[in-house]
Amino acid sequence: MNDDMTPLETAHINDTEITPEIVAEHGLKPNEYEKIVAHMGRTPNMTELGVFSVMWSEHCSYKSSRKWLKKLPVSGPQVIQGPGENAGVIDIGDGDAAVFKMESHNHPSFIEPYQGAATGVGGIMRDVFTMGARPVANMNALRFGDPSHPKTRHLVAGVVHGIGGYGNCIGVPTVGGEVNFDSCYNGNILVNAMCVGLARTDKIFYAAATGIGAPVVYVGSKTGRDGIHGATMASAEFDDASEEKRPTVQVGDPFTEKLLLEACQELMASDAIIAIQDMGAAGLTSSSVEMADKGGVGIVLDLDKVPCRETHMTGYEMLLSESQERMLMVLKPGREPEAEAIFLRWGLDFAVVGSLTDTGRMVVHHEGRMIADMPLEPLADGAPEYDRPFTPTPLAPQIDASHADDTNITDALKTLMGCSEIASRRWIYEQYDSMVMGDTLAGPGGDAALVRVHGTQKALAISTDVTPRYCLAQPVEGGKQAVAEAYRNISATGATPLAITNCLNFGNPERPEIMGQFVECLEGMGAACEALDFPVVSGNVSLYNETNGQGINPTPAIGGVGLIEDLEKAVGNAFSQADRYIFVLGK
Amino acid sequence: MQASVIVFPGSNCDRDVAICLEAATGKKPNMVWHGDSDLPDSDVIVLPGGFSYGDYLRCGSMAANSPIMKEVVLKAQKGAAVLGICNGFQVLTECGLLPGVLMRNAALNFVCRNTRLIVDNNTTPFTGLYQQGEEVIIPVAHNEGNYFADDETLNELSGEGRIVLSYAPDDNPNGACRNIAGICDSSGLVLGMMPHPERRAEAALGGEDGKRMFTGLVEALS
Amino acid sequence: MKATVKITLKHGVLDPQGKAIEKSLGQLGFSGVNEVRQGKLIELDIDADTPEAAEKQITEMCEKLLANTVIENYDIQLNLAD
Amino acid sequence: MKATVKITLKHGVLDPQGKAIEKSLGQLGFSGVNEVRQGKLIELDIDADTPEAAEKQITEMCEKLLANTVIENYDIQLNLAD
Ligand SMILES: Nc1ncnc2c1ncn2[C@@H]1O[C@H](COP(=O)(O)OP(=O)(O)O)[C@@H](O)[C@H]1O
Repeated sequence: MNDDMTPLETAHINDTEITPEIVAEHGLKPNEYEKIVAHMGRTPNMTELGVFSVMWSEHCSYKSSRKWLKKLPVSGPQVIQGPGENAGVIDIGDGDAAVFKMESHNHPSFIEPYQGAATGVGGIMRDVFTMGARPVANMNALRFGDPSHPKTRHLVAGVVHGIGGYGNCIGVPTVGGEVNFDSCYNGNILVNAMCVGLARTDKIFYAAATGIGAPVVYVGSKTGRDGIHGATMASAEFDDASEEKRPTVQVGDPFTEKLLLEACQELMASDAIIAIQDMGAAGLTSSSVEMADKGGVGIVLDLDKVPCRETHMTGYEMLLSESQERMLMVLKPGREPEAEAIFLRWGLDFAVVGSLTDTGRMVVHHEGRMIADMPLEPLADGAPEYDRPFTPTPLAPQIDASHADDTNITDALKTLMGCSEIASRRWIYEQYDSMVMGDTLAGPGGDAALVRVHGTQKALAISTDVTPRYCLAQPVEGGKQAVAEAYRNISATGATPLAITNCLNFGNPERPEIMGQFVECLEGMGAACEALDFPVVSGNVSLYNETNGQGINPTPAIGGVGLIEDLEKAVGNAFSQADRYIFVLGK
Repeated sequence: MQASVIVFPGSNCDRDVAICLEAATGKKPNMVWHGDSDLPDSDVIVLPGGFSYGDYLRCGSMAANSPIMKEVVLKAQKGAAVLGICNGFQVLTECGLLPGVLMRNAALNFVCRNTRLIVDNNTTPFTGLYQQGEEVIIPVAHNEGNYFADDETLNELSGEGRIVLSYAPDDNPNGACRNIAGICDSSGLVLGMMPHPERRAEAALGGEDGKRMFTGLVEALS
Repeated sequence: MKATVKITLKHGVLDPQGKAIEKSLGQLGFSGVNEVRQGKLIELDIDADTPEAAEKQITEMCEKLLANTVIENYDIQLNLAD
Repeated sequence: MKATVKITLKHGVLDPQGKAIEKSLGQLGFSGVNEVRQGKLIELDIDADTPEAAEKQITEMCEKLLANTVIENYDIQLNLAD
């Protein structure tokens, strides 16, 4: 295949010689590079190296975590789609399905809090609406550094504005979340966004591309040089220098996303779509590789057709760009005109950028030459999987409670009420539109949020929970507790807990003690999910949350979803009347 | 009674208000796309909340210039009732049907919460079912709801009873001049308001204070 | 032809953003900063045969869309170098 | 001393507002308008002994607060007439 490459006329990015430095800049280890060469049967060119680097990044490949994720319980009669798709899907009766997922946008939010958080919200909503669901609720789990740290204020303000700026504009209520402050997040904040959508069980859309010759279609916004290397950035430890590097930040455009949502819903009402996937991290690359790989086909792309916002973009840049508000679809052949009409009416770009082949390879053309030709299997399933060494977390020392008796209870209570951990979050959640769509039965301020299934008496209960301090002290118990807390919060509204998503935020997995936290938290989570019949249907892993060698506390955020059949039976958390009994349950 | 809801790209309370209108009128409202130049005959036209055109440039500015607004202005001149809620209020000031302008909230934050409102004028077709001076609870959700106009205009509005709704003095969420939450034109048929009556029109959603606006409208216009 | 339109709040119109910036600057330790006002800048490229034609067009854009003349002033600058 | 700070998006950074304004102008019948970009204008009055001192202070304000230097450029103009 290599011989087909057009002879080189002018300096082309692919003419650059691949040196060990270039390999390292792409975040690839020397042995990983050797594997790439073996898979290719030759030296990759720059474009191919770029594609491998993003597909094999921790963010896309889950290379350190896959082994452990496989152990989580993922099935149950309520599960329609477990992990592996854009989002998980559960059955909520009467032909209705809840579609949900949680995802991190930690590093981008540290660099540019407003846009980082905004694009995090935009990305997770696309994951949900690509499945055919209409997003009905957003949640977020935020972790910031010490309130007195000089950066914290700026980061909190930016992140909260960004979440609101995106969610409020698109018109999906933000119904809850959690916020903690701890110095371990000083240099590494966590911004985890969750989205829940509703679909009909017979109208779920998947990413697997089938049908040799079927057109591959690009829709949404134009491609710019946004966030190139974002995916690799999300997988590399931070140091002070990378803040200076200032990668081109992705800017969110919620207005366009709203149009994209409506246009997709309109096209989804027909049967023209074979497969659809959002262009998230590693944009065009990961979406085309994943779609083709899942369907067991090949794909050929013509980058000259890709709508671009900037001039002279190289193929490398187009493949790696993380411009927002874009989707890739495979349509039934011949259905392009009707799809195009819909997207144009909504003022969005639409372009046929390729087609499916039977080669099992991804072939990319640009400006009259073939710039990449690579086997799909090693890009996706064939990515490295590591069984990283780990050390168990030593038992935390007992807290010395001997002086507790000297404390005046009232003073202690006042201190507690005033501490940043417990203080009211109203100032945050009032900046989010929690009521739009007219189905929010219980918004922020309670245990779990309650969102009515539009037009029915049913409601979804949603909660995000984790207590990183517990996970640090005893990861197994902390993992269990996070799941149990989500379960309790959902139960407390009167709903039956059904399934969870998660966002596993940890430090550098190449350090055995961090890996130990990861392994043990997952063990606890898995055990709790098993015991409670509360399976995991989607999730996300964010590793390397470290700055200058200081890792964050293990923070496996859980997003739980439950169902209440009759919303008349829902209960709030207020003591609503005098002269009522108060019971304490449990032990 | 026939209602129409104008849908701009980026409107996001169009469905919510349509549900309230249908409940009050017993008929589905027409949903009219902003790009249309044809507006079916309607007794009331609603400009819904949301972020038309992403709220870019100035809230409501681009929507005010869309083709359908020419029709809305014509119909208003011919006596149709027009209700602008939130972003719809911003559109009404931008297109000149109502005076003044909605600026960025004084605290520079988006604010979504219940507010206590005082009905200052119950003689408009929108407020007939409220008592004069009654305090009601209706939520707001906006980033630019800080009503501003020069003193002359404000005096005129006060003097003519055109301040229809105001925030309770200790509950002004955005810094609006004279606690203004909603104003009407001199005919009383065009009302712009920042709070969202459609979000409080059902007991399950916390209360029904907003519902009377829609049922009252039906009573007044039929 | 490239042009820049400056849109500023009229005198006497409250400017919450300007006020907030002024306060923040004070908190950051910058003293002696007053009368902070925030406006908008719109840059565009317009096909026009003459500067006069360009200016006329842009004035119309300002009146119709770019500025809210109830509260804002605008000022058009053509970049004749291009 | 009066000063004006122009804050514009860096080249290549997506400008959703500019894009929307451009489209809207097209719909209003203005043709041949391209590359619309929206920026901010900040006007202020600063106590400073020399123009250099003023410029230095304002530069610091831009870096710290006024501009988001990750995605924005700034340009300072002093109005020496005052
Ligand atoms: N980032 C956030 N976004 C939206 N709502 C939030 C956020 N953080 C906290 N909340 C809401 O504030 C309330 C209190 O939060 P928290 O103290 O974390 O709850 P709890 O400890 O009871 O789980 C909850 O209802 C929660 O949904």
